Amino acid sequence: MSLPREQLLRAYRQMKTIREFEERVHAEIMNGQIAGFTHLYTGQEANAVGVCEQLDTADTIISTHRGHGHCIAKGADVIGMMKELFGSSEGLCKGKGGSMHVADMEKGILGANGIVAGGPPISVGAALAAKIRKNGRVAVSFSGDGSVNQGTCFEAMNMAVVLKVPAIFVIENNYYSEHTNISYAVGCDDLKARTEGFGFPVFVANGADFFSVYEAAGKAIEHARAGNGPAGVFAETGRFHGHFVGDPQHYRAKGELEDLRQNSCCLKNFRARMAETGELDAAELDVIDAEVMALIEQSVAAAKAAPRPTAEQVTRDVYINYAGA
Amino acid sequence: MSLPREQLLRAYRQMKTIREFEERVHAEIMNGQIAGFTHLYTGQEANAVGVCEQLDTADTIISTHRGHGHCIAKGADVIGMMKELFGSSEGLCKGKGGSMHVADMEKGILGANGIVAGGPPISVGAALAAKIRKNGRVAVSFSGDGSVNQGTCFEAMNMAVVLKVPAIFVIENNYYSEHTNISYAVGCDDLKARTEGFGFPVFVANGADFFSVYEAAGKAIEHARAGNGPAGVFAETGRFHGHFVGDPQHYRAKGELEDLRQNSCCLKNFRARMAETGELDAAELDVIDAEVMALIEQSVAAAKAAPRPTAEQVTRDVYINYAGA
Amino acid sequence: MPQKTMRDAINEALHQAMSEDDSVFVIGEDVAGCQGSPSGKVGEVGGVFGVTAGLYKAFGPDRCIDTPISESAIVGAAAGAALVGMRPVAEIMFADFVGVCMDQLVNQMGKFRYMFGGKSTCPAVIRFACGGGFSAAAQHSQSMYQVMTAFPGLKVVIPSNAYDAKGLLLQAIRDDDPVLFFEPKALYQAACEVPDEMYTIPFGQAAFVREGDNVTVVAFGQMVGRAAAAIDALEAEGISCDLIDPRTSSPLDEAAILESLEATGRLVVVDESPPRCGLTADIAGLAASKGFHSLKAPVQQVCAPHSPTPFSPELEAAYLPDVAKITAAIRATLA
Amino acid sequence: MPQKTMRDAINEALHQAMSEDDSVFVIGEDVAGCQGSPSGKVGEVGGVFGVTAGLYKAFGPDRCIDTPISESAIVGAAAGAALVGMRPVAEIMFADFVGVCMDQLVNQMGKFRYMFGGKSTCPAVIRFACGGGFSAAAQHSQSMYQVMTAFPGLKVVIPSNAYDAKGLLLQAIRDDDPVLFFEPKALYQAACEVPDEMYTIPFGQAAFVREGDNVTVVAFGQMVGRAAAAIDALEAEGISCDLIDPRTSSPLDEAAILESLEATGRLVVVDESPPRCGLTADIAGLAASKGFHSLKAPVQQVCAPHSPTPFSPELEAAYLPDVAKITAAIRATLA
Ligand SMILES: Cc1ncc(C[n+]2csc(CCOP(=O)(O)OP(=O)(O)O)c2C)c(N)n1
Ligand SMILES: Cc1ncc(C[n+]2csc(CCOP(=O)(O)OP(=O)(O)O)c2C)c(N)n1
Ligand SMILES: [Mg+2]
Ligand SMILES: [Mg+2]
Repeated sequence: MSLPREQLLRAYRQMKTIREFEERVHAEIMNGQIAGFTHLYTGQEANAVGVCEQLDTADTIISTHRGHGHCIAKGADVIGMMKELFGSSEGLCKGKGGSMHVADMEKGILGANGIVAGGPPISVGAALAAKIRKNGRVAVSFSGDGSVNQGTCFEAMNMAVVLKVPAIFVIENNYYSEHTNISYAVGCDDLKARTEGFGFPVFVANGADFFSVYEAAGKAIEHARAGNGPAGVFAETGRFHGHFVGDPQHYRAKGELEDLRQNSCCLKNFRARMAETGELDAAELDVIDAEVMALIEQSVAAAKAAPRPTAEQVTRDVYINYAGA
Repeated sequence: MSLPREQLLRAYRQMKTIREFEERVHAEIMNGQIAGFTHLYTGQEANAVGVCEQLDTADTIISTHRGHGHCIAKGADVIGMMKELFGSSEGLCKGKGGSMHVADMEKGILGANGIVAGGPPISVGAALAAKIRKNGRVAVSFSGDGSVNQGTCFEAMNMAVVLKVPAIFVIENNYYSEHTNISYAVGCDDLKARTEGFGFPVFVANGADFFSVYEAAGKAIEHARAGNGPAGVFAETGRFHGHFVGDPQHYRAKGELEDLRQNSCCLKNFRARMAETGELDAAELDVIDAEVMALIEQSVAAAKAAPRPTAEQVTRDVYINYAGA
Repeated sequence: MPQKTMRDAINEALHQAMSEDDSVFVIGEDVAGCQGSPSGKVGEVGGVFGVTAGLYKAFGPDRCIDTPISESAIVGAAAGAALVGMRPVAEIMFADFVGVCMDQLVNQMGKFRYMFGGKSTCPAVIRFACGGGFSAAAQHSQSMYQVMTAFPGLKVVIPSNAYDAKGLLLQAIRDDDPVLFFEPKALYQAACEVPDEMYTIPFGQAAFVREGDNVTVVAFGQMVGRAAAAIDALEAEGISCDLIDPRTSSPLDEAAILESLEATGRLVVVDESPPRCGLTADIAGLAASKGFHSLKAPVQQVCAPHSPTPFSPELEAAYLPDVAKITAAIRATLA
Repeated sequence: MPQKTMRDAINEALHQAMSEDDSVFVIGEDVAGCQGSPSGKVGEVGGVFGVTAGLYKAFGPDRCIDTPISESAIVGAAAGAALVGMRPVAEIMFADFVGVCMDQLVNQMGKFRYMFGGKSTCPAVIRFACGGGFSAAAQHSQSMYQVMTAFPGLKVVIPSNAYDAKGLLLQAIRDDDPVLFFEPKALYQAACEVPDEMYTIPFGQAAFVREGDNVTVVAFGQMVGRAAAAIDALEAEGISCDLIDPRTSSPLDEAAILESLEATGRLVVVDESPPRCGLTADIAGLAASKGFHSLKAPVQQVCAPHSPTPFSPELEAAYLPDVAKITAAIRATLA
């Protein structure tokens, strides 16, 4: 499969942006600059980008607690996101959401979500709206290997088939739910088959390879857009950090992380393929790297300089305030 | 398969008892003698009896809103049950539970349940206790073709596999959940396969044939007792009444009910087989019929004569009463 | 003016809202009915309480949508559709079933607007049949609206009559916040005058069902009628009461209650839910904090005891507040 | 006496209860940790807050059980095991997640005893980490105990210090009713003197954290410490307060509150949950109904506003009740 230059450049830029955003967020958390619970997407970038590169702005996604990558891939403003993580009133959610609730309705981002498997039922609703409106949109929900065991995820999958809506269930198997391996938490031997048992096709991808995800997601999106009901993408991937920042990662095998960073890096893989096919040359990608680093630097500077929210904002964005109770 | 005379007689008596219990309850509801929401099991008797005949008292079952049959099959006192349905303080639950909450811990009956798929997670807990205690018990949960779409049911199935507990999931497919056909509510084409996808064997049965259910349930129980984890029974069956008493049953095909009562009656089928094999002769079964009719008659008489609960009982069986609030 | 039952008034509101605005649709279990059934009579049911009758025939399969028994997916579907501009009205058969879709209600739908910095709207309505009176026992008789009132971001509506039900539902459908609409199932058959045309009743505006001088009585849903009966009977003794039906437990019309209390100095609060962290305590607390200087006597809370709902008709009758208990409470505030 | 954090006190209680009674086991997400992982270090985690540390190594896989992310199945498993005689202690990581297991908590576990005519016991304990203070935002900061207090059949415990946490948890495990045990996560590191031996604290018995004459302050969980700080600072001005920590929101020690109120005539209630149908309103309502004749001033409710919990540290600080707000409320009751 080969893509137009512009798209290749854009895909790489998106993955690199997510990578550097997350690495910088990690550093800023270590510096005590970012509060709250933050889950980093480093290592899984190709999944978000491979899917979202094929979505229109009007298509929707809904994400998880590990949402930065999905949001950036779907077009969220990086500076607005960084401001949000820093808790500024200029953040995407005015500092009220934070890492687990980054959202942007204009970009079709129905939000990161702090509740495991909170998203799939909502995505079915967005897909139902598309079906009723006959506007050709699709609704993508991202799930992890752990969230697929939550009742709401199963309900959403069956409901999507029953209502024959253009919902796409992307399952990113990074092998762990917090400290538990998928081999324990998913009782059956074949999660893809268990998922297909609900009555829709699931396309498998290598989550470390942008092109593999792009291809699988393409099939799923085509299936859904064509009015054939839901479809799934099942990608094997790995996260390069702990579940949360500070996770001792007792569950890792010796050398597991090094191996992941070495052999399952979507950026390395992308560059290797470009070198091989000659579609892009390294210099072009180096330029993107530099631009991305500058953007991230700029976003952090902006976030640090951004105004802080004030007390009276606490009771805004809600329909009533029972003051003086 | 052939069973000892005693067991054959008992199985027939149990099915007949359920049948007549339900038919009489139907009549008493029509007479306005029984209040509340009542769901009748008529037509599905072979399922409950085929399973429960192979359970010990210490094994547990948990039932559904359509629970009378399961409770009787597991050994609930028919008179205590009738008193409960009539709302007497001498009922199995002192008149506090009613049809949807008949229970008897001593008999291993963890209760009928008014919440669709409320039971399976609880049954996993009873099975977990059996595994921890290593006492060889199994825990059976009954589900309908509609309840299998509830998230709690999926969670319970996966959890049972993960914990490898002796939980048995009996799915009675009577083709309808209230007014909706399984062909609509279950998105996939093969519910048995979807269920097996969770990682345990499911044995198929004809729910109108006691022997078929007995055989399938036997395999499931053996599998679970042997420490191989959960197993399932999938039975095709039919209810002879509406979802609830008074249901206009718009969803039925013309002649569907007549056909069910004619060709899917477990009592008829049982008698036919006995006539064929000569294991029991009709006269013996007629005697049982008469005894059952007498028992049901007695239970209704007792229920009508039984004491009514009094106001002060409202605040009993709960740990505190914030009186005079 | 024509008499209509609460069931018919709600049904009419749904028909009118769906005709007016094609972004409105209904979704739930058997809201159409007979899907996939051999009879082919799809749409014959219209909900187990008949509230959505005729909508399938009038608006077709895309706007009257049956679902599997998956309440989390039903509420989620409504929430998601609303986030992208639809105005879904979902039916959850019994209020007790909030238990199986609580997260979608309180952590998702109810929090979007705030979590997302006020940049989203979620104009979804979730309808529930609530309350006691049917010997439906512990899992089919709860109010639940008092529990949902605790969650910021959700508006909570409890109509006590057919007229209010129509106007409040039309308001709920046009509202840009998620609204939980609790229909006391004991009142579906209760009729009153209901105009044929569309009208809305604003949220946070209590109704004065009775006006009087001696005692302020606040009651919700099914209890409003019982409170009115108690009050009317006391008229003969020269006891007159304000009867306030808040209609929406949140937003709550605190001003109406406090103004009445200022005039009467005596407060009785009636609700069919248990006492703890419920609406009788909530409004008694309002009086203690914001109406203290008006209070001349202890606030009387008339509610269910701290136990689940019993099945037996005698027990349920003793469990629910009735005219006698309300009457006694009114007398007690005057003692 | 040795100083222990609340985390260690709870952990110690679990070790002791499990040693004493082999029907006690723990179950939840990562309560052991590393199940199925290539490192083979099963048991290394002991819960995301470390509260169940060491239990896997001490009691093995049958009594320290990791689960998939399936809260309904976790609570159901505890409920079912308890119905057949075990004494499970389940961990639900964050109290906010009651949303995904609400039915099993309130319609199942909480109602068995009553629905079954008092013929069953369900001695299960469900532990939750609750409350704000971590910039964890709207879905990871809720109290939820006020909501659960509304459901008859469930006992609700909220320890405010390590000593109480140990004694209350041991009581919860021995209790034959289902108990919801809410651990303010902001207090896990807070230490105080905790005896090594086993002891229990009875439910429904409030603690008098401070004793005084002028004002009765009732506070829950994380707010007890803040209330104590406010009260101690006011001592200098000659203002002395009773500080009552109910420890269990249900059963509630009404007598302790009413007796103190009789002496002081002034009441401040502090909780970190929003105002509607919460514990500040509940106890203000108690005062209005059962303590009216003692009341000399409006009851002050110090609680969060009616909005979800915001993320930004500044916003959360303004959202939660603090010493300044509590101090102002105490002064206000004396004004
Ligand atoms: C309902 C619920 N239960 C538990 C949690 C705590 N939690 C947050 S992330 C997580 C693991 C999710 O694993 P997975 O779905 O594989 O996603 P990943 O973290 O690997 O991206 C858990 C248990 C939660 N947020 N919500
Ligand atoms: C959580 C929940 N949702 C909906 C209902 C209402 N309800 C009661 S029985 C039923 C249909 C169940 O169908 P099935 O599982 O096939 O059992 P059957 O009635 O056929 O025995 C429904 C929707 C309920 N009791 N609980
Ligand atoms: Mg994972
Ligand atoms: Mg069925």
